[in-house]
Amino acid sequence: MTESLFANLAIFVLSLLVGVEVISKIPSTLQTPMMSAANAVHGVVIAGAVATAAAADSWTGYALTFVAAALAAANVFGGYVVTDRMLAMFKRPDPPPDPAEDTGIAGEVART
Amino acid sequence: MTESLFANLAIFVLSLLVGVEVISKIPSTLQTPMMSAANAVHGVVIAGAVATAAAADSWTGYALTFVAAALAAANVFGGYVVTDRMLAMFKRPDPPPDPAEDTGIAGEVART
Amino acid sequence: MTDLAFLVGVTYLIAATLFVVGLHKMRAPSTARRGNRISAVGMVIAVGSTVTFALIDTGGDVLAWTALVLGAGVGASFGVRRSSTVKMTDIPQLISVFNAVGGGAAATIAIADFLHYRTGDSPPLTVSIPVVFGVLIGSLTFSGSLIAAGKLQGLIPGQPIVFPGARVLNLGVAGVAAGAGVLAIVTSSHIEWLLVLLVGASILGILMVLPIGGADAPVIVSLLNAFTGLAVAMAGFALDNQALIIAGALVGAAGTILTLEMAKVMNRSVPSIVLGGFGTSDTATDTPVDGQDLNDVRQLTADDVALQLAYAHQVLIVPGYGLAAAQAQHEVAELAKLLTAHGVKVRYAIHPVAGRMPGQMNVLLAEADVPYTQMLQLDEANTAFDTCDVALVIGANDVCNPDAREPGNAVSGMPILDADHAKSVVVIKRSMNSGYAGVSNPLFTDPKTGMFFSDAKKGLAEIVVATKTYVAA
Amino acid sequence: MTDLAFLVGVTYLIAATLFVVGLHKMRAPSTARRGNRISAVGMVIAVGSTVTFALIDTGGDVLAWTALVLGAGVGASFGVRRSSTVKMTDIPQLISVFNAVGGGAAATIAIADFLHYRTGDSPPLTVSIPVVFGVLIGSLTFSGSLIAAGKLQGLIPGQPIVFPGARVLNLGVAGVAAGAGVLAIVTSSHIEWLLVLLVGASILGILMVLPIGGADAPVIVSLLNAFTGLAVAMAGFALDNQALIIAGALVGAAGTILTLEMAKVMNRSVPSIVLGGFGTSDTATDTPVDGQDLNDVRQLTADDVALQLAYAHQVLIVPGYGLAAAQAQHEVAELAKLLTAHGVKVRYAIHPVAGRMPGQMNVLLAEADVPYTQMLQLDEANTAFDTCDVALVIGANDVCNPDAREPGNAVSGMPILDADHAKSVVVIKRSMNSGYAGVSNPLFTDPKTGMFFSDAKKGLAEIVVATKTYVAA
Ligand SMILES: NC(=O)c1ccc[n+]([C@@H]2O[C@H](COP(=O)([O-])OP(=O)(O)OC[C@H]3O[C@@H](n4cnc5c(N)ncnc54)[C@H](OP(=O)(O)O)[C@@H]3O)[C@@H](O)[C@H]2O)c1
Ligand SMILES: NC(=O)c1ccc[n+]([C@@H]2O[C@H](COP(=O)([O-])OP(=O)(O)OC[C@H]3O[C@@H](n4cnc5c(N)ncnc54)[C@H](OP(=O)(O)O)[C@@H]3O)[C@@H](O)[C@H]2O)c1
Repeated sequence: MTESLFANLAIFVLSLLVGVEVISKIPSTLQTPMMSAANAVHGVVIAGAVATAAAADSWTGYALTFVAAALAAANVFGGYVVTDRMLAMFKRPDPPPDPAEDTGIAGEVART
Repeated sequence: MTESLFANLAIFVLSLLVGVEVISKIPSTLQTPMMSAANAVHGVVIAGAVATAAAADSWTGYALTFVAAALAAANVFGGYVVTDRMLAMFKRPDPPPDPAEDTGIAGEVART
Repeated sequence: MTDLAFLVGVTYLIAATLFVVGLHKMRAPSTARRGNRISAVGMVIAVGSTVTFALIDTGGDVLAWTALVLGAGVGASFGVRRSSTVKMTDIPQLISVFNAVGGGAAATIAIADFLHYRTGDSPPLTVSIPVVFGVLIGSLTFSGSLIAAGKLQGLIPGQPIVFPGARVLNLGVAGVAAGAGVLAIVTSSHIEWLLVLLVGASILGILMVLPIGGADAPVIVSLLNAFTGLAVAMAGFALDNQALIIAGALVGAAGTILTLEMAKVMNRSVPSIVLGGFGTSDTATDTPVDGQDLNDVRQLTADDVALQLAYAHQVLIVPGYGLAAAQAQHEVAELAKLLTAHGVKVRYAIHPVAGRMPGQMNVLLAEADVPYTQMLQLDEANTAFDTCDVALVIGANDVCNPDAREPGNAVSGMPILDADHAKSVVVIKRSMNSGYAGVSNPLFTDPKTGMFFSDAKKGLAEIVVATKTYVAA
Repeated sequence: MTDLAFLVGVTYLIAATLFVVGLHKMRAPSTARRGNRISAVGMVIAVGSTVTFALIDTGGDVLAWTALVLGAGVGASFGVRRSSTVKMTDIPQLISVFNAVGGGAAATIAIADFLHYRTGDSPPLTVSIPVVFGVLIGSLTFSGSLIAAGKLQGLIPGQPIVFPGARVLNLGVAGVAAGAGVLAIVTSSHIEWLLVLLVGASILGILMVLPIGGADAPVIVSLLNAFTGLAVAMAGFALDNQALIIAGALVGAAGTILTLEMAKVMNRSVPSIVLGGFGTSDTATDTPVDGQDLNDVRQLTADDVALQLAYAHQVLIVPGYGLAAAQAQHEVAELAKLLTAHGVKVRYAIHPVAGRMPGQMNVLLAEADVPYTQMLQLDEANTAFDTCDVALVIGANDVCNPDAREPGNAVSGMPILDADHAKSVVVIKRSMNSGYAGVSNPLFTDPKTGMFFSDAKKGLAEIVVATKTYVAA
């Protein structure tokens, strides 16, 4: 018991540290997509719904399974789809119709 | 057995992830001190030397304990001291003798 | 731990790595989309191995699996449909809805786990404690997120909703919820306390979000995102499922940092937002604080603006909240394309907090096919203003208020876009009304500034028409 | 797991958090020192709780504790003494020595653990596998790091040491080590195989580092730093000690990323360095590849340089490897102070790979009390050159070679310091010899450049003396 509690605690603490570190220095441009991406990740709660289903053996259990599955699936599917849609819009410039508006525009600014 | 193996494996993998994330975006200015700081952290091997001492019950064990303790202590003490010495040298400017060479020098550059 | 469970654990670690790699790649626009997909692969692995394990290990009950599949079908179709059709300006409220369902799912799972023990022995503390926290955080997030979504959508008034005695009510409900939580742990088999907790926490969620102004809602959405992560991690402790613990903690921590960053760029503090201390609202614009005088102002027509733009070499567009409110992103992009084709160098100067959500302008403009290399961040933009002929300010106000450089007003100290350094300035907005911060803006009365009073969408459409005649000529 | 062991585990998690917070704070010069101290607090907690646990749990043997204390005393006094007296230019070799001892400690601990089992039952695979890896990586790191330190210290020639048949020997030794490792696992109680592995891996470490050029040694030190981390993590698996696993993995991963970054700024690839493919050496400077002609060059005296500096408004100093080699950091800082007091604005333009170690110039100048706000990074510096009167290049060559902008030579594509954009340039070096990359530098023959041929330390001292007369006047 303590063995697995310690394992879970260690996993929790280390994951918190990873979470803090992975997010630092996000440009403000991407804060909204980032929020959405993190939102999609907590859709992993659907794995919990699966575990609930595996343990369900009563009508209450089935009902809770249904509710948990519906909520979790909305989160996970919706989360990834909307993030992808949002990010699909962040495009590189089209192949330039004339060389003047070439890709280097952003880099060039500092010296204009 | 598998329980604790899994725990250790999870801890290992998550710590690797933390390590990767914590280091990214270090300015080149600080790469040498950073290397030194990481060097100090693996001095934690001295905790392993303590465990070795706790298990030692033969002359071979004592000898290995001595060697492990000496090597590990050199790492951990030396590592922290040299890192601290190096970082102690990274100073803010002295209180300016005249206002012209005020603290804002670095920030001012972009517009000079 | 069986060998099978060990294997499942290993797949969870692989999934965790993919989540982290995915989030890491979100740091740059060029890799962000791939990052999201890598994270999705991790999700498939985590869920797939959980299903496989459940099928092999417990076999399970046909009815339960049916409930799972039906539920998942309903949820997935709702989620996918809403996500594929949502307007880009409505994304914050959709994220908020997903936080709600995520938190709700975590609470439901925690309750189910508790009930499951109840039929056998009473659950140990290592289960009942995380169950209680899961229910508490999950249901608070559920109700709070729905309210936040309602505010953002305009279904619930954006003003802070406050009423006398709110503080006493808050404390009372919080006390009841806390008591119920403790009792649920102590008695450990009385589901009733858990239900009291559920209701109490849900009310608390509502009470927490109602007093928050609509403009602060994005910060609250981000905070509730972090909460959902924590609720999921708690459910993971209760179920002894490491995928939930890892991903939940990851989001909990990342969401917290993101929330702090968002609040920082907006000059707000998270505690003051949550405690409803300020109660700043979106509606500051309705009450012009100062009577900025129309006499000081040089007014322009669409034609004037078009002429000025067509003969400029470099134009910097400063989009603000008004552009988003008017949904004028496509019009501005069209104007920019027209000018670019005519040889004018057009770029966008984007302030981190332009609009009502960090990065909102970037998302909006991206929707209108503006390449991200044309969107300049604050520093780049401020270098560019020095050499630009026309700064075209559209529905923006606070983000280019030169008074921010002076002390003693509501925007003091906020870094701003130096639109006043451009050779000339054109501002499109509907009136002399102030913006979010409710302060007057001397830029509008600057002699080199011309004002074009119009709704952003309508005004831009007129300018496009007018520009076409100059460009064709 | 006993409750006590659980508590110890929790202290390890606290220590881990402090390590991470500490490393995180190393990202900025202003917080770096505090970061290192936070990490040290974590270390004290981890070691303290391990000792407490060992005392309570096993009580233990007086002789063993004596051995521990004696050993730790010897090691600590060596470490502290060397650390407090080392010259800043010698830090890489000291880090390398610490890598060696860390790796050696990990290998020793792994062996002791294996022996301990041998007296009882034979160790399970979950012990014997990490033991074998711990011994392998640990002893390879031990010997390799000592060789790297020797190269950096100049005790071992910096040139790549290669000999015929090296490849066959490498493969042979690697084969023996691998075989011994497998046998140690399979037989699981024959300490002999472990000793064979120890010797084989040690030889492999020597063979791996010998063929590496002195200039690439910093990258190898960084790589071996990561290896030590992994060896420590392996020892952690063998001992079931989470502090070792966490800290070891942290350093293993962080060190790997750091190594890749270092190699990247140096335009080198880690595999090619390790495989000794190029064998580039420090000694390229001894053989001027091209006869750059002294006739094209405008030579200056110390007096000329002093005059030019004293009448400048803005001076940018470009330090390079030669400054480090001559240990002239204090002289340059003195000159800068003198000029600053005289009203000249003096700053330093620091290239990421100036010198022979990333950040070496920053550390050196910091040693001479130069505040870090005066040290400009590449981009800032290049903006500043446009308005600077004199670029004073001291012992630098490749980092300001304008040919890097042209294709087809050894420095092509490397970002450089635009010293040639300054109004005038003064270069202090000993001859027309080329630098690390072995290519000629057109900056030296530019009409606006004057060359002052001298050792950097000696030359700067002369300039300081000369400047004093002008400044006093
Ligand atoms: N981005 C975030 O995360 C965030 C979140 C919360 C708060 N904030 C705050 O919001 C402010 C953002 O600055 P901002 O310059 O973007 O906006 P702003 O200062 O709020 O000004 C927006 C301006 O747009 C005009 N406008 C509104 N509707 C319009 C329409 N349909 N057509 C044309 N113009 C319209 C308004 O003037 P008229 O009424 O005269 O048209 C108003 O002055 C900052 O103070 C920031 O701190 C930001
Ligand atoms: N920083 C790193 O991590 C790292 C690591 C490995 C390699 N590198 C490489 O090293 C180079 C660094 O560029 P750099 O410009 O700093 O150095 P460099 O190109 O190697 O040139 C150094 C110059 O200093 C002069 N010099 C040597 N000793 C001197 C002394 N005692 N007094 C005065 N001058 C002296 C030499 O010319 P004389 O002989 O004529 O005096 C030489 O031309 C780059 O090519 C980089 O890629 C860097």
